[in-house]
Amino acid sequence: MEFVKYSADGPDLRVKIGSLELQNPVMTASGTFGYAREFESLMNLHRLGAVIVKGISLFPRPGNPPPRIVETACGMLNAIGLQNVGVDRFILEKMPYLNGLNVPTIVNILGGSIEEYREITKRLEGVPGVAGIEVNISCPNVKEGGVAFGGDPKMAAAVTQAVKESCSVPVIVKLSPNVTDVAEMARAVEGAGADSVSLINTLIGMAINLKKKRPELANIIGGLSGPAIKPVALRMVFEVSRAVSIPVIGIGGIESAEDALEFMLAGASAVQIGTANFVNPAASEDVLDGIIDYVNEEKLSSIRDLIGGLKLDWIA
Amino acid sequence: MEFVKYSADGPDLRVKIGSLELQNPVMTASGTFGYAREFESLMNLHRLGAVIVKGISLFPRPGNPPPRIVETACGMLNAIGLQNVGVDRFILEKMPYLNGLNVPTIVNILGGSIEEYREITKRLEGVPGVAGIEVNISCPNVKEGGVAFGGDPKMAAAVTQAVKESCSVPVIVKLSPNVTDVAEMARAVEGAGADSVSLINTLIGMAINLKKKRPELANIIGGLSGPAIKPVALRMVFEVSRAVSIPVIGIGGIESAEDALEFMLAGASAVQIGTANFVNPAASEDVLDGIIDYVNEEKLSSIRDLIGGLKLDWIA
Amino acid sequence: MPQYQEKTIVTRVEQLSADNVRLTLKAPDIAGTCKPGQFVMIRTAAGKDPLLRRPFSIHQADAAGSIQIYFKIVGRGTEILARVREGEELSVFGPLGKGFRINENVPVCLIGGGLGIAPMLFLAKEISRRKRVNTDNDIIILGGRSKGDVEPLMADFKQINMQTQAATDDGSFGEHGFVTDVLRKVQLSSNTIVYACGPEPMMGAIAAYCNDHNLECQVSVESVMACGMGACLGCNRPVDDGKYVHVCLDGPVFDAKELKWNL
Amino acid sequence: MPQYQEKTIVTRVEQLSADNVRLTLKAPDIAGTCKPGQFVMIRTAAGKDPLLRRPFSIHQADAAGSIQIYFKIVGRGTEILARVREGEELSVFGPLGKGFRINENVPVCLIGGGLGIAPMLFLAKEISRRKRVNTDNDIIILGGRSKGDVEPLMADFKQINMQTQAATDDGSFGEHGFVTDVLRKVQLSSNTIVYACGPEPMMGAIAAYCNDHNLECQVSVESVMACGMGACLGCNRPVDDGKYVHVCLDGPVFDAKELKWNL
Ligand SMILES: Cc1cc2nc3c(=O)[nH]c(=O)nc-3n(C[C@H](O)[C@H](O)[C@H](O)COP(=O)(O)OP(=O)(O)OC[C@H]3O[C@@H](n4cnc5c(N)ncnc54)[C@H](O)[C@@H]3O)c2cc1C
Ligand SMILES: Cc1cc2nc3c(=O)[nH]c(=O)nc-3n(C[C@H](O)[C@H](O)[C@H](O)COP(=O)(O)OP(=O)(O)OC[C@H]3O[C@@H](n4cnc5c(N)ncnc54)[C@H](O)[C@@H]3O)c2cc1C
Ligand SMILES: Cc1cc2nc3c(=O)[nH]c(=O)nc-3n(C[C@H](O)[C@H](O)[C@H](O)COP(=O)(O)O)c2cc1C
Ligand SMILES: Cc1cc2nc3c(=O)[nH]c(=O)nc-3n(C[C@H](O)[C@H](O)[C@H](O)COP(=O)(O)O)c2cc1C
Ligand code: FES
Ligand code: FES
Repeated sequence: MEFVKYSADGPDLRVKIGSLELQNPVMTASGTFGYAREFESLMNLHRLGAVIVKGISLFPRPGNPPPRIVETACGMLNAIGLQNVGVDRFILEKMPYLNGLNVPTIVNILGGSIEEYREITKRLEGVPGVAGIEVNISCPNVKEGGVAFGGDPKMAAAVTQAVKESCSVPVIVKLSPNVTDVAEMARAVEGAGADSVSLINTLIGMAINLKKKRPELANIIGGLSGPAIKPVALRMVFEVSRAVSIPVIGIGGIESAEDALEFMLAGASAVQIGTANFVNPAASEDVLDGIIDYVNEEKLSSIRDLIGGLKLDWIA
Repeated sequence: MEFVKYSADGPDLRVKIGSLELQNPVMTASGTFGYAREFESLMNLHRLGAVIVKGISLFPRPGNPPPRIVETACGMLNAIGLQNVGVDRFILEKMPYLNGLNVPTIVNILGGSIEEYREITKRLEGVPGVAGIEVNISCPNVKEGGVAFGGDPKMAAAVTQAVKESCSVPVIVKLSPNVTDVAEMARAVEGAGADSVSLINTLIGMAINLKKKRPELANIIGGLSGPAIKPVALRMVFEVSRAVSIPVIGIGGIESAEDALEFMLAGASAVQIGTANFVNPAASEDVLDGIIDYVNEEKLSSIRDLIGGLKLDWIA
Repeated sequence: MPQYQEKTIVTRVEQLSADNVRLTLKAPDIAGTCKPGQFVMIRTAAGKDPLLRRPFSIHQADAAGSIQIYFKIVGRGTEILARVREGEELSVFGPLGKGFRINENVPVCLIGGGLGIAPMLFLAKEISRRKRVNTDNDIIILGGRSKGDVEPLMADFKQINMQTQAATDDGSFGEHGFVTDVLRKVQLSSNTIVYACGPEPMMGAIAAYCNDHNLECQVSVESVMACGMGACLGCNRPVDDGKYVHVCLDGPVFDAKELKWNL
Repeated sequence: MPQYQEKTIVTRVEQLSADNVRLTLKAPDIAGTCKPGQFVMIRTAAGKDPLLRRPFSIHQADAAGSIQIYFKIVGRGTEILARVREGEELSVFGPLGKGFRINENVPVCLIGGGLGIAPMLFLAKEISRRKRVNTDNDIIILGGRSKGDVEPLMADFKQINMQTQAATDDGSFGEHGFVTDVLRKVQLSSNTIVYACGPEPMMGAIAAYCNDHNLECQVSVESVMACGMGACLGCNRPVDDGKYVHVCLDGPVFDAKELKWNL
């Protein structure tokens, strides 16, 4: 990676995701930050490294019936069912505001077929403000959705290739943790041209209401997120970052700067804040502040010096 | 399942795991209950449905260097490294005490090869007090250990078959959650003759010490257990119990009778208490008491009426 | 719509009954902007469990910068909250959602059942402050399981210049019966706005009553919530045409006719 | 070895310094059976986070059925514990582990550094109770970073019929320096047993000193622990021959010579 010498105030926090340079490694995770505007009075949006918006499909989706969420031990399950306004209305209604922030917008997309992924990508290509595409091949909520793609290296590679062929912005493939070998998946999408991988999406889980003798979620199963999954996410980021040479974006249970820095030590070039946005709507800004403090205290010449810096020469 | 009419005091809690009838569905999970004796002054061991002992290998294993454990959000990671005295000393030193409890002992075994599994099983066959064998094909801690078996249906089936051929007691195969399709694994071992499957073993995870820039565990990665993993465990038990017709044993984050009953609703015939034993050394007895209360309050004619009783006719 | 995340100081803890607690919080930004029917999200635990914030209606707000919440201990979050001490900090954000729409010129009927009483005090005060016309026809009906749910709040409502009636399921305070029994007995002029908050069956019954009698009815409903501010899409509720509204953004106050009632 | 899980009542909370707290717990079963050097496992959170219990040395135990723990706030568990109020319940189990071995007929030197002072009070009292011979040569050395770590405990140690010396890193109380500096200055007869508890480097240095001077040395060491009672095998510590001991079962008190010291 090459960076022009840094001049602005404060430490050098810039990281690169393919050809996209971020002013800092803190992004917001898809589906946990709305379309950013929801947070405008609760934090300073302009300070974000990037905004990743709620997953967008070709056509509008109403999503699942309620209940869609339930709290679990140090986490939550969600089965939103990928409710969204569809790519056309997204471009019309949401992109103008996002384009007005001086922060890159990365659009998270999902489809039921390779052709759908390709078509959404084409419609996003050239839209002002769209700085990157994150391909959700791992969403566990919708039966006809990403599940098949995220569990099979060949299918994941095919989706990646279709998206890459249809746009000029960097393509991030978001990996599912619900697989036997996540490194294999990462290598497959890297081979198909992905500029970056982000992980983890949610773990598939379930909760039951004993009194009602029914699942807590109308969808029966849902995606587990939050601090509970952080150990699994860290392990997978560590594995994947040693398996591929494209930048890895760490996601899963990140609540604090310490959490974010641990992911970077494990090999992540950047991080996404998900469920923590619900607990603390200024979480992403707080994480950024903590990273700035850390870089200053540790006198790092840039945050990039930390990436993959985990020491493994263990002495008991 | 056939049960002789129940006559003893209290509700009918008996469940069957293959040919093995348990007085109640509450067992202790391997590696979390020592060899039972450790708990003798902290609870009434005689009340347990079964005791499952720490994983036993053919030869003694010293285990991993410290640190072996670290707490995580609502859970813990362990990398004990399968420390144990080996099957021969186990039979000599531990089985006499276990045989003296009037509770079935199920021996958890692990091996580095199919032949090793077979040999351990042979040595356990006929030992007084050994009521069943639980085959650990999923331990994530030891590189040459169960990992390969637990992630591949063919290998898992081969191990199952080898163990089945070498003993007359029921064989429970303990499944790994670190797979893309746990139902496929369950079907594979059922096809190979398993009398039951138990799940889940730990999720592979990692924790990092930011100050030291090192993994928290000497082994780098470890197994995640505790309440944090309960949603994943419940989902997998639900999936597996609909995929196979042998009894399923639920494990993962069970702390209370409510937790245990949820697993039974999802399809488990019995449950194992793991990490909760550390938090409350009388956890298994407390779970049993809560189950008794529930069966009485709900006026169930037997606990078996609950198994798989989850209602799916959701109305919002 | 301004929203604030504040580190509030607990200035008063009132145990109003065995299970019901009222907290006064110093939250100047929220107090200065909130409207009746809006709510706040409060972090209950210092640790990560329970993880999510809990939503609570704003029970009162004053010019001195305090807000109050009034809640029942029903689970782990409210249990922790009930143990808070005066002087301690609570992280609160809000004000959230769309509140009650007030019309200064028409009579009103406010109905609060159980913890649904919480937002009604703020609403009653605001209406009585803004009211241009005579309030002889205005009425407040408060209900609950038993005395402890209603009686401790009567003094606050009595300070408002509206007649207040009470009903309890067990008859231990006020009329023996439901708030809907009281509602059926009072005479409401056709331009009355009915405001209701309480258990679903109660609001459903009131919605049906108002529908039958052609009265405007605004209800404040609940839902599970992760974020409380439109980010998670977890708080959906079906509306009649097969679509969903989101309780935290589109509500919690809705025109009763908009919603689908499962009775 | 009898062990008990007790719902103890907190009868006294003493904030001995900014970070150091002492709790008195009504735990009759544990108090009635415990020995110096043993420890208890305490549940700190009501919820599931932090999940695991925390180990604490028994600081004192009395015939009336009380035990004390003395701890420093270093993380989430101890932070929660420090906020406990008198009259509240804490779940405690113990007594756990192997304690100090006492010989009634020889002189002793007790060394506590920082929170390592905790088990020394119980040990000193028990030794002085059982001692058959003259205690002129017995000595207690207490050390800490600064005054707050040592001074608040002096009164308790002074009640014991042994000479007590103090040292602090910053010189704010007692001698300016480490406990090992004091140790090097005192004259110990060759049959003295040295008992030590404190930070690893301190115990390592004392172990080396005792090795050089051919003195018996018993140390109480720490380790991460999940269960505290031999069930998880998580608390291993290497011993010289490449094997492991388990701190909760084989310790926490060991003969210093048994252990491997990383200095
Ligand atoms: C907009 C809004 C405003 C609210 N205002 C108030 C208020 O002013 N006063 C007040 O006491 N409560 C209010 N609630 C409900 C309050 O948020 C819940 O009681 C609280 O979240 C329960 O948290 P807990 O951790 O104690 O219970 P949990 O442990 O989460 O749940 C325990 C039990 O309580 C029930 N429960 C949980 N959430 C709700 C809910 N939202 N409604 C009904 N039952 C629930 C569950 O069925 C469960 O069995 C409001 C809810 C919303 C959405
Ligand atoms: C047998 C035994 C007896 C003990 N007796 C006492 C005692 O009498 N008084 C007392 O104050 N402490 C004692 N400890 C240490 C005490 O258990 C820890 O301080 C406590 O577990 C920390 O919990 P926490 O949740 O506050 O910290 P955590 O959040 O778990 O950790 C916070 C920080 O504290 C450090 N820490 C955690 N555990 C330990 C540990 N075991 N030793 C040193 N540092 C640690 C960690 O490095 C971490 O950075 C004893 C430990 C053992 C094993
Ligand atoms: C309510 C909710 C909605 C989500 N929606 C999406 C989505 O639309 N697309 C996607 O790729 N991931 C989605 N996710 C997954 C998150 O982006 C993230 O990968 C996951 O929650 C793990 O991170 P966390 O533990 O920080 O939340 C969603 C997560 C939550 C909690
Ligand atoms: C410290 C520890 C040691 C374990 N050792 C074993 C083992 O030897 N064999 C095995 O099959 N599972 C082992 N397990 C896994 C548990 O038996 C159980 O499957 C897992 O912890 C999930 O259950 P829980 O969340 O209730 O702990 C171990 C778990 C822990 C925490
Ligand atoms: S609670 Fe998150 S959108 Fe309403
Ligand atoms: S702490 Fe579990 S064996 Fe020692």
